Amino acid sequence: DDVKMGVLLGFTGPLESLAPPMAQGAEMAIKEVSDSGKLLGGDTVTAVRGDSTCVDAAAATAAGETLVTTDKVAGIMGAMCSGATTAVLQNVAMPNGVVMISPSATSPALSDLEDDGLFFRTAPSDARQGEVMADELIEKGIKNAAVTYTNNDYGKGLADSFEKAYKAKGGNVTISAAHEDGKGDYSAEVASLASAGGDALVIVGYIDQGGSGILRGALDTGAFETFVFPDGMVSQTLEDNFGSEINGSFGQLPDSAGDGMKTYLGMAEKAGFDGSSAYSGGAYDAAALMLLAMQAADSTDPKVYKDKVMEVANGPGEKIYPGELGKALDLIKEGKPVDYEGATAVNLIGNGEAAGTFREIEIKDDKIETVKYR
Amino acid sequence: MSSNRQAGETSRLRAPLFFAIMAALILLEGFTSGWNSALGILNMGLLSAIMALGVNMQWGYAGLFNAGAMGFLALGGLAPVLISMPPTPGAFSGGGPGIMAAFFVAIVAVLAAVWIWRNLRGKTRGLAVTAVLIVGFFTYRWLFDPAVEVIEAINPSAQGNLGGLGLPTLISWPVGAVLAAGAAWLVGKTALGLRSDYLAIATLGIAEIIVAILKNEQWLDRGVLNVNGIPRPWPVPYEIDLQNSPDFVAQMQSWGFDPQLGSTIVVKLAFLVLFVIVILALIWLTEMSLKSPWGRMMRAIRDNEISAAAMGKNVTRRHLQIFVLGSAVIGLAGAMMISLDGQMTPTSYNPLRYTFLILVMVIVGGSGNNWGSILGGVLIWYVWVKAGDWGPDIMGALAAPFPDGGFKDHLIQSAPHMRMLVMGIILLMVLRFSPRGLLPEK
Amino acid sequence: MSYLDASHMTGGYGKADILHDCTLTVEKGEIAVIVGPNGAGKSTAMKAVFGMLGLREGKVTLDGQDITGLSPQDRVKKGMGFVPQVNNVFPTMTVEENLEMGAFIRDDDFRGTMDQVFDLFPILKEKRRQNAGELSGGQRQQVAVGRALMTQPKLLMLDEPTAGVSPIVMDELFDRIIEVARTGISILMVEQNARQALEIADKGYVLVQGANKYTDTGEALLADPEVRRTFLGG
Amino acid sequence: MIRVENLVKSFGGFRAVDGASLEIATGSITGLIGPNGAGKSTLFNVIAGVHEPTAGRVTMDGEDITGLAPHELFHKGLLRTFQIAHEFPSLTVRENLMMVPTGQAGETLWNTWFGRKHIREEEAALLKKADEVLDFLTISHLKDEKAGNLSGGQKKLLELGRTMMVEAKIVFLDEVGAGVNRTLLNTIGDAIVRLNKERGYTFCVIEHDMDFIGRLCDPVIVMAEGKVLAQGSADHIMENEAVIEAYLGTGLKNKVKAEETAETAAHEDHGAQPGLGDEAGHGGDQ
Amino acid sequence: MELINALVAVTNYVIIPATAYGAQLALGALGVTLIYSILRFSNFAHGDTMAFGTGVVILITWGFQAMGISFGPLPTALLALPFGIVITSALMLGTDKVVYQYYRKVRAAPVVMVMVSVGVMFVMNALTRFLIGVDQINFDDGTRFVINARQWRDMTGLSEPLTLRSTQVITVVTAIITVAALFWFLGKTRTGKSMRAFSDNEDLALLSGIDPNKVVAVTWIITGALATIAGTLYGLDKSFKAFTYFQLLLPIFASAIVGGIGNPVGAIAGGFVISFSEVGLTYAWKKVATYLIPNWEPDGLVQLLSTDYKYAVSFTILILVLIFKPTGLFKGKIV
Ligand SMILES: Nc1ncnc2c1ncn2[C@@H]1O[C@H](COP(=O)(O)OP(=O)(O)OP(=O)(O)O)[C@@H](O)[C@H]1O
Ligand SMILES: Nc1ncnc2c1ncn2[C@@H]1O[C@H](COP(=O)(O)OP(=O)(O)OP(=O)(O)O)[C@@H](O)[C@H]1O
Ligand SMILES: CC(C)C[C@H](N)C(=O)O
Ligand SMILES: [Mg+2]
Ligand SMILES: [Mg+2]
Repeated sequence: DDVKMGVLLGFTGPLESLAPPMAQGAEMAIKEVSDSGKLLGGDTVTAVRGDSTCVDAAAATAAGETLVTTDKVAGIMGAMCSGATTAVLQNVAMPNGVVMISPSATSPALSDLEDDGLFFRTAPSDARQGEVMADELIEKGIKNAAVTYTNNDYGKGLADSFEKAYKAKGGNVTISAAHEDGKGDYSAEVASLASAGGDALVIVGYIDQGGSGILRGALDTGAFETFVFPDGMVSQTLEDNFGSEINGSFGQLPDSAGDGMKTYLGMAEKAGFDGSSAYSGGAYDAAALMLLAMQAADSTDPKVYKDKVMEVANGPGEKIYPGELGKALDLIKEGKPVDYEGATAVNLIGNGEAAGTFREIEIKDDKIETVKYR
Repeated sequence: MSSNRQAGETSRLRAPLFFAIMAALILLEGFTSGWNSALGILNMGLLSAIMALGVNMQWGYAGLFNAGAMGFLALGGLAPVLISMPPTPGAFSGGGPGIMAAFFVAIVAVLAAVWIWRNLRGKTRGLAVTAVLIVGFFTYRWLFDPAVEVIEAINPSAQGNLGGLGLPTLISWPVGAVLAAGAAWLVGKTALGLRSDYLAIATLGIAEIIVAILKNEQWLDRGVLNVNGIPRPWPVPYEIDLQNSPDFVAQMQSWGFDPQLGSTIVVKLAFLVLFVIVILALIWLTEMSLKSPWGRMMRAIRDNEISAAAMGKNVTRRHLQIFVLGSAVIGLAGAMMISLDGQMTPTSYNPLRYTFLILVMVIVGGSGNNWGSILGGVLIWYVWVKAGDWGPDIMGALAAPFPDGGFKDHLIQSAPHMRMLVMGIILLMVLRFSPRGLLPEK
Repeated sequence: MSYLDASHMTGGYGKADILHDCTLTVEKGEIAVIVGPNGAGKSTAMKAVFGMLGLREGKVTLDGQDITGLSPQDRVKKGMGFVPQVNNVFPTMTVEENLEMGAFIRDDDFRGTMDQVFDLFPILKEKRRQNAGELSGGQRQQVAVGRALMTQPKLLMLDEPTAGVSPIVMDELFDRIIEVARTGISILMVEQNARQALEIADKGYVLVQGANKYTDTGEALLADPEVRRTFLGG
Repeated sequence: MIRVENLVKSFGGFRAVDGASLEIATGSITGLIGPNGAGKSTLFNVIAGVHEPTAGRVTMDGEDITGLAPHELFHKGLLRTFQIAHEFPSLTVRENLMMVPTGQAGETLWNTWFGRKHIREEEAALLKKADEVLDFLTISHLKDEKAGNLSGGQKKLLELGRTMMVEAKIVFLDEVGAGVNRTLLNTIGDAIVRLNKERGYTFCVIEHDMDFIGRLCDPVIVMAEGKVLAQGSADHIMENEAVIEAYLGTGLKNKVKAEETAETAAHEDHGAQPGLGDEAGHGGDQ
Repeated sequence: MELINALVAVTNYVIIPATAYGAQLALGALGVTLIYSILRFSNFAHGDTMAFGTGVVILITWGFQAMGISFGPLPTALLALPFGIVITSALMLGTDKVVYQYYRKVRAAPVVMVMVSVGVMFVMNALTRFLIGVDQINFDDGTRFVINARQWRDMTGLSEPLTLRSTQVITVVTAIITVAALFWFLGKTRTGKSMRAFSDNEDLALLSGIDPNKVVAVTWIITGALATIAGTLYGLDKSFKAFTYFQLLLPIFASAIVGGIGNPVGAIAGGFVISFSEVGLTYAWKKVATYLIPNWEPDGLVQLLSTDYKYAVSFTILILVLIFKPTGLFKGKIV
């Protein structure tokens, strides 16, 4: 049989550049499983892409609808942005009883959303990242920070949770100003941030979106010297484009110790895409998790395998890293438990979201270096 | 003359023909991709048709180029949030008085400024107006900011806004229309004197402003944090409830349907019925007006404003009237859309989708013709959705002759952008081969 | 063969034909005037001669050359000039620039011609820096004729050049037209000030419903009581 | 009826109307003539509310109507036609007429939904009236044609026809004659006289055709350079030296035909201004 | 000293960026205004034309860089610019042949043309992404700064930094040259005047022997050039991303209209009005206030409006201008 899996990401629209490496990550997992021939006694798996556009709830719903009703997918890897994810979950997945595993929707609101046990995410809620970020600043002795965030639920959510945590720990946010993605000109935003001042600038944005523009502007005008980069900013691009100018800046992203990521990056490189791009690894994990759950439930029916997702993700059992999906399928078939770790050290808590281990990084000698995990 | 009559006859056949094609496409979608998807497209298509009707009233009847459909749509979408969401406990008592006082101050300041502007002359006028506005602004902020802070502090991850009145969602539809109409009235009062293309840009800007407000005023609608779980309008049921209802399951099984599939289809049909009722009512109202002296007067004004004024028609008033009415219809569609989606996401309003696509619908359908707007709305929405599906296939076919490798991959990666290409080409084709739209105004 | 020979023209704006087998000829240096009721197709015939209208039948020759297939701007190069009945100035260009545009196809120095036009219509000299769109109705008409004269055409076609101009300017205009004709330029014009126009015409056409109804010398038409009563206002 | 006092209208620095004062008596057909650019149309536009006057005052039956909007003036019974025809191109010729009367019940949205019967009756009456007007103007064969497709002259007729759809008090006609066939113009002249006599319309007519003016108008006001130059009966005006100099001129100087053909006398009648010598001087001669 | 610091802060954060941004908007607005006045429609495809042109320039720049060609201290993209202009103009001409020409022939109403341009916009939008993808691309090489913050501080000893990027200087210089050339062309040359005549009254232009095809072709070539120049300068100064160019359409139109659409001088003025108001009105004057008024540290940011409403500001200005001076700052053309 051929099992279909939806890959529902924002291929067009303001986050269009983040989507391809994510899709490629997910498709790599799908291909790995499919090629192994071990899923449910030799089923193949095909990825079906859908465009959630990231900003257009109606289009996202329509795309989800098509995946479910036309392509009859057994599950959806996605969606990408929290807004689109919520729309698809409520309008498509829940009515049709389809499982969704999002690699990147991080809005805290998704934690408590009614989901009939159908929704999971390999990304942590932003509530947690805010805490981590605040700790990091305080430890470095930075008591005054300016914050700018990309104006969507992710940016605002993370900025708010940071501000709250930071204040509680004795920090002071001089300004918390939104920036719109995809605008190109950020002179006005940079000017305001500079005027408010602060010892560091927290950029809750996307590296190939407004975040980059803000960073460029802040550097060029000499407004700030130290920057804090949450997940959306940490990538190869940051190192390539800004490396020498941001020595001493730091950041953090949902990630884990261990070799999962390294393996994954190697695999991605071989496949010809940038695995370090935000949430690419998470997408691989989301797809793999869903397929392993199917194997564990011995069914492609979402209503059945949805109950196995947590089990596969959290162990106990042998730890599974990227590239080992074939082995995992075998183990599950033999009835042995597995603990899927994947690229991002998957460990789902609560309602089915990543617990959130974070990797702290610092830019030293023009390179992103990992300082520690927490 | 005789050739005239012939043209008349073909155009009489045209509308049924195109509606038949539209129905056939939807049916085809149903048979090939399932009824869920077909009904999904039809529902959203009908919503788009209502939006197109509103734009058509302004553009088609009166020649007012409103490029701000997005704004009125978004404003209409605020209604379900304010009307049908449950109230946030403590929000109104905490911040309500402050906000109301702030708005009161703002209105008084503006009225005072207007009064001064009208009644004073000379240099003092400018100074006085500026002074009043500045004092007003700071008082407003002084009242407004703390109130907002209180509201936004209440359970920010799920609420943090005023919340709604907890009333039935159906009520929010007319309220959406009224909200949009109110904004349109304000806009119209200031911007309608402008030339047509300036009006377009002004409305384009106003739409951006409205969306910016919806995005940034968290106390009102949670801003970019989105509002989820907006209740469905009566009598649309929830799929889960249907699936859990033994009666429904039994009924479906007796008909040989999968209950789950059945539930999703029933829900969509329920929405469909609501939408069709609204559309029929709107069509009746608009057709009646268009076919009467009122419609004739509007066309006259569209043709030549100066002359219409010389013939005793109050052009400004009429423009305002149609601008407000058209915007109300757009607002209505906005409220309906939010109750269909079940969530309000201000970031999703972008001009390409909600202004230009709607304009395309009106033009493709045939401006000035209500049936054309309906046709355009559904057809274009169909294409917009399907183009996303066709994209990879088309691209695959296009890329096939190339050797495997970077370039081919690049092309295949680009498949999603086919939607834009297809949309553009369709629009160009229609404009080329049927420039007055598929169903031209008679 | 006549200098301009537009024969058996049949055609219209897409729907029913407006022109029905209409023939117009003008000799070198001759003034031909077309009169007729409103809506008779006079302007349409002019447009047809100038190639602004697709003809179903008939052909147009100029100086023995078949120009039926040429575009309007090619006809300009062949020496035809045209003043349309409406929209006959460049509204946001100055009067002077309007005249310059008239001389667009000329490579020689056109200052002299411009001075002549200014002599003819002194008000234009006064208003040379004003945009033509801000002129009064009659002033615009003068700009329009001036622009056509700037081309130094061999055949000048005028669609109601005197509509809305004051009597004094009308006389001037007719005077000038006579002079222009004397230099060997052929004139084809539509006029509703028909009596004055026919008076200076060598040849007159009465067009009714797109067809030639009467064709004769100007005097003969003026003398014909039937024509006077029905078409010249008694 | 209409009284214009010291009216000034300037565009930028240029005074198109420069302190004109005049009066239009009730029941008269007043002619307004003057050289091109004298400010006639501008004066009309100010009276009809298209332009704000720079200075001065317009009253109608003693009531100040300066600066009222066009549609308000229409309600007071003041109508006008345009020098360049302003038809409604996408309406049919008949609709162009039927739209004119104001206060039609069918122009209120509410009635279009809930007052259909009333509208039907009203429309039937309007239709009849429109057809009468079209007959009168000899263009009834065009009634279902889009007005945009009419010829120049036909549009002028339509323009006039619209003023006949309502009970007007005063009608301003800006060059109805330009581009209109003279036979037809006579018909229009008759219509104007009839409207004046039978319905008591007051007219103010701008026209360059002196035959027409002479036949119809009394008094005639002559404007030049934004001011009133002369006023009086048509005959009187036509002999006024200043008017001749500025406006009427002295007829064709290059009477080519006349010189070349022997029967000069036969044509002298048709010269623009018989009896005035060719030598009467003004510039522009070669 | 405090006063100088305040001045420097304003220059650094308001005047310099707004000037560069304004020049970019002005060039974009010029393209829009040209099409509007000569071909008589609002060209909604202009933003995407800019994106396309810039995309081409980037590809050629990469080619040059691969071949080891560079332009000394200036960005290589400037070398690639002429080639980009040629290709973009060729595309414009092609588009005109395939698409617009027909509508001119049938004398479509301006709004139909606007709609057609929306169609072209959709197509160009896709083309650009096919061509160069959706990623953010930095293609600025050469010397980055004329003065950077550190040099400035070392040089003056002031606490406020001041930086001037080479791209900002290049932008302004190129814009001035382009605008001057365009003015000379339209106002003084025969072709330029014939273009204005055509824009006024197409029929009459025909009757004067003006070749409409030539006018249209020249218009598109100039538009292609303007779009490519504007897009490249913008991309050099910020960075290239297909999506941002569509977003730019709004401020560009605002500039053209504030200045008076159809009027080239207006387009330029409009560009600066919009850029200065956007940056100036949302600037937080706290720092400047602190410098100017000793012993006062404002609590708030002394910001009239938060940057969230940056676009609202420019459109509010647009609307105010339109209400009080409906034809724009300079008299625009009414079609
Ligand atoms: N663009 C057009 N489309 C369709 N029909 C037209 C168009 N222009 C003119 N007509 C029709 O063609 C006929 C002849 O028009 P034309 O303009 O040639 O008349 P004319 O003899 O010049 O009249 P006038 O003296 O009033 O200017 C008229 O009946 C008119 O309705
Ligand atoms: N909008 C304007 N801007 C500048 N000048 C104008 C404007 N409108 C009219 N004028 C000038 O005002 C003067 C009077 O124009 P008006 O149209 O009133 O003349 P008129 O008496 O009607 O002439 P005609 O008999 O030629 O129609 C003219 O010189 C004209 O150039
Ligand atoms: C970075 C992203 C792709 C999405 C983001 N985390 C969100 O929730 O919207
Ligand atoms: Mg004519
Ligand atoms: Mg006049």
